[in-house]
Amino acid sequence: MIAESMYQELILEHYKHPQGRGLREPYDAEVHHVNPTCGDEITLRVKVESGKVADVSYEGQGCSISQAAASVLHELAAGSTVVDSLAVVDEFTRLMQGRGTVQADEEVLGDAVAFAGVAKFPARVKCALLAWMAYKDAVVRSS
Amino acid sequence: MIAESMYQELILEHYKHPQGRGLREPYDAEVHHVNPTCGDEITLRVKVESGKVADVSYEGQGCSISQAAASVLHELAAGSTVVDSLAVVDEFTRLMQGRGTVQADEEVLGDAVAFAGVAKFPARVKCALLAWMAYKDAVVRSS
Amino acid sequence: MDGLDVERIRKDFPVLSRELPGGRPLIYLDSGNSSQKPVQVIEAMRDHLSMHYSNVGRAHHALGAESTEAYENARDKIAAFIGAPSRDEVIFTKNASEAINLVAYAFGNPLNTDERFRLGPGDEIVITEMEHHSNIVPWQFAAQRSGATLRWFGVTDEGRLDLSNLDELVNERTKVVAFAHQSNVLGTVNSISPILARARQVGALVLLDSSQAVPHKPVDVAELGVDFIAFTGHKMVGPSGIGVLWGKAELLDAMPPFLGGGEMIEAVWMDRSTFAPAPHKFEAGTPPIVEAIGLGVAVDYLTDVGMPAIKEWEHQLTGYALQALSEISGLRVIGPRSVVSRGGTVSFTLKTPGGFDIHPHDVGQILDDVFGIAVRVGHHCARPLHLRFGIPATTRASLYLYNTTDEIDALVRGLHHVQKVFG
Amino acid sequence: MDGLDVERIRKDFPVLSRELPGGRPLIYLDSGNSSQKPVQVIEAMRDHLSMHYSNVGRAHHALGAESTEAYENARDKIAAFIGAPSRDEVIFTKNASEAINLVAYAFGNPLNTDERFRLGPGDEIVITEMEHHSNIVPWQFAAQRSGATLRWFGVTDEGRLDLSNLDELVNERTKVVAFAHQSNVLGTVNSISPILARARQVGALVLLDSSQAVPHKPVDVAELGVDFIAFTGHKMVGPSGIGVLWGKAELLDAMPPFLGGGEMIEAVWMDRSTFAPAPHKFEAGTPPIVEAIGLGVAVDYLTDVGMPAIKEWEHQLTGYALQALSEISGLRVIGPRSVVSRGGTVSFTLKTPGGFDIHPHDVGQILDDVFGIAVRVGHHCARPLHLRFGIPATTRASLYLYNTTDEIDALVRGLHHVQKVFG
Ligand SMILES: Cc1ncc(COP(=O)(O)O)c(C=O)c1O
Ligand SMILES: Cc1ncc(COP(=O)(O)O)c(C=O)c1O
Repeated sequence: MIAESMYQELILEHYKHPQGRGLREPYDAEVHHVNPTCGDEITLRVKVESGKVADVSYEGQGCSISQAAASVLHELAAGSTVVDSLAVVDEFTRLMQGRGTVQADEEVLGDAVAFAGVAKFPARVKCALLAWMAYKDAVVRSS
Repeated sequence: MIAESMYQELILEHYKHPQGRGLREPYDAEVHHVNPTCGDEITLRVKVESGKVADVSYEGQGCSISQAAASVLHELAAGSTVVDSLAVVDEFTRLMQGRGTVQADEEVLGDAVAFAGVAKFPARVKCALLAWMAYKDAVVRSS
Repeated sequence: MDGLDVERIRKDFPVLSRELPGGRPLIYLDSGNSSQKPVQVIEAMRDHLSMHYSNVGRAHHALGAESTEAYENARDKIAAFIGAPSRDEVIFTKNASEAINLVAYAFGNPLNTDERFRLGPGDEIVITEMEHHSNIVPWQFAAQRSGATLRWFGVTDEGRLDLSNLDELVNERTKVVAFAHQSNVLGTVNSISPILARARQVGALVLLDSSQAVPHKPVDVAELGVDFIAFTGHKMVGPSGIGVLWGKAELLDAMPPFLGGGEMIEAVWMDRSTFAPAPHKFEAGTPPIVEAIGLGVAVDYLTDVGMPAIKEWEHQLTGYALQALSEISGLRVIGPRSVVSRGGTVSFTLKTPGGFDIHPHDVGQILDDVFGIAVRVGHHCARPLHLRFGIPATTRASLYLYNTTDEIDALVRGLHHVQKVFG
Repeated sequence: MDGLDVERIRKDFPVLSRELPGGRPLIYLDSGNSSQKPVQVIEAMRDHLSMHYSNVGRAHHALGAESTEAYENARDKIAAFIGAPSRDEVIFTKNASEAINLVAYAFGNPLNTDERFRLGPGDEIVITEMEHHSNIVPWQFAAQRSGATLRWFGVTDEGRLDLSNLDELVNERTKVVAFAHQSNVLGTVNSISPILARARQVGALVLLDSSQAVPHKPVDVAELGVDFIAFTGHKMVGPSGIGVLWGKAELLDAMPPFLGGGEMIEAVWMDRSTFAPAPHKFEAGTPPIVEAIGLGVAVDYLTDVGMPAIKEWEHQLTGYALQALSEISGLRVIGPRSVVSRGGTVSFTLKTPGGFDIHPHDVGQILDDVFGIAVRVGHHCARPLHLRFGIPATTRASLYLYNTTDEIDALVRGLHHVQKVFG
């Protein structure tokens, strides 16, 4: 079973029970990202307070990978510092774009390491990255 | 030598010494036909007098086949009756479109029988027919 | 089931006996997206490229004659295949999308001189909510270029065209009505005559997007009575890179040219040009030569099997599939649930037994990776139709002459497994 | 002559060892019209069609991934081949003609919002008298659609661009200058920098028709500095049905879309759409998938032989041909008579020793039927250039990497024979 390795328990868990879902006030920036090849969408807001990520709230539709990725992102970023969270985004991006050949840094990634299996499926990498790219964009716009 | 059969002595003769070439007055109809795939052109005039073809005059540019065909047409049509000349046109068309499998009626065609070899070369059939189609068109318009 | 000899047919398609990585067999249920190719088509293309290739029309030497003859023969074959009154009504494009754009660009074109293709503010274009993007976006552009208004038929809950407002929608202001012969999502086969009759009443032209019809059943343009049909080679066991626009000779003559370039001209001066008659007027530049030849062989192949037999086979498969899928709890077919006026394209959504929505991408991924089953997931280039049904995406199984009931059984087993993974 | 191993190369092209009807060998001197294909390209296409084919982009299953990867890899290869700063600047079209039309339709398009592509009365488009129809007619259409004025550079008796009025011709009103990188009739290689510099001064965009350049020498778009280049697969040992537009990313972003349809969109509603970024914005519908893959392999092939080696080989052949042809009395080369800034395309007229004009069709027919020599005869889709020289047609021999001096010798013998027939 090739794909099943992609559908880790943890991903399914986040998919079925998304963390921090919903759009909340207040926020500094809101972005809307779309994956045109599959129609996955996310609207994402960030609230930054003196270098800390006060909230990441989002609403979206899409496959388990994209939705779970948003949920995991929320867990990792909310409460963290902007700088730290962007380091996690970079490491996650590196992992996803590594075509399955990159060794993930569990220290940095935490739960997000569960997505390692996705990197082998180029068509799904965009799903995993959708929320994370939206987050990066929102942080840039919030400053 | 496949092609040489196409370049009959008679065709070359007509090509080098075209009969009736030049545009003359008076005329009842003038037409301009073009073979767009090769750029051959002919301007052709007819003068009909009580059922007889008083003159076929023409000016054009093109390959030996198209020019010789115009010259032969002039010889056959000028001085003939409209009805007879159209019968020759029909027989010539039949021969040309026969892909080399049609037996020509020498009685009807006279010198034009020299073009029989052209029928085997689809790309050149249009050259042979250019003047003849122009003639048919001009006769129709003159009436 | 009887009909055609599907095992013999399957042997003609090399990829159908392929093993995918991990030892999975291939179960190809994505022909509505693009079909596979029989060895006859592949070898004909190879032979032409190896031994007979050169440019067409403009080359007068031996290879030029062979290529031109093969290319123009393909046109004859396609004309015969769709019952075109004249071979000159068959225009080769690169795909169905180009074919539709070609017609859309004729409307409201400053170069146009024909009243029927005049388009401006106050004029209307009518399409439908079930169109493929390729039959939506070109008309949006035409409307935006000209200031005309784009309008559309709705779709019923069952997935049929809602013709209740036909007389209001198609009216004296309507210049053209463009709609799908068969939906690439719902499978719905649209009935043409009411729309055509109304269009004729008001003097509007009618284009049929036959991309999903020509591959699957006998189509005769003379019988259809419409003005244009568009279809595409890669969906009918032909190669990529080739599509067809068929149009009535008289309309093709009246239309302005679209792409300018070599071979579509009669004479060129620096400041103006005159044009060749159709079809060449619309075939600027070197055409997809080997692709047209391949499509000609594809048409031979389909004709040999027999279009009525293909239609009947797909009809049986579709009935079987609708029945089998309806037995999966949590599966909802989007489109007609009976085989009446419907082709072998079945789109659906899937829930776990617990009522949790499983996203089509997840369905497709597991079907593919675990069972080698290729279906299409997403909006299938018909986003407005999905919006209409309030869903972002569906899973689509689309059947063709080489599919079997065993493959449908495998799909059903696969879907049960998907439900387990997400259960 | 040294350079590349022509005998080894010839073995890669199956048709070159073909015998024509009547036992004639094939002497193919018509590559400027369309080139032959090596077995590597043919087999790659066959392999893909047999075992890996499906639609690209939209298909998420195993075959879809293989097809998409092969298709997008081809884009990478072509980007590298022409030194494109980004792969997203490489747009697949069906041929060079479509590529040029794509750019021409961006000008004066009501959907356009960018000042640089605005076109209307008072604005000017500049082309040249030596263009292929595919770089004339699209601009005539653009001028006619918008009311802009079409102007052009003349050609000198030697077959070079007449730049004496450059500063007047390209002026503040000029929006775009489009010209041939290398003439398909004269062989002339145009010098780009003076025109480009003047265009930059006045803020006009520059499109280069590189259809006859990219197949024959190293081309680096970053070095060229122009805004767009167009070229075509079938002239560079690739398949029919595929062409390329390269454009600067920033301009492609600014341009309105051209063909509407599947895969060029971001989101579609019934009344409006948003679009994918380039290159997909300009690739509506199912692209020529296998054709792009074939072109990728063609580019590999040319790179393996080495573009500098190909250029040098053709340079030597051209020198040999010009010398040999100049010894035929009654033969007049139309175009530069020296190898300086000229490629391997030699067009000429022929008289009998007695001074009687032999029409190129007759020349071509006898060369072909008696000797199996394939040349092109006619105006080569460059009628205005022939009008400029006061001749209706020429005979054209065009050379490529697989040609030999023996073949040029055969041409010379053939031409002597033609003179005898008409003598
Ligand atoms: C200089 C030039 N431009 C454009 C073209 C058009 O290429 P295509 O016919 O592939 O569109 C050609 C060849 O036909 C050419 O030689
Ligand atoms: C109904 C319908 N119309 C148009 C198209 C467009 O065809 P192509 O992508 O070959 O242009 C398709 C398929 O993609 C289709 O299913």
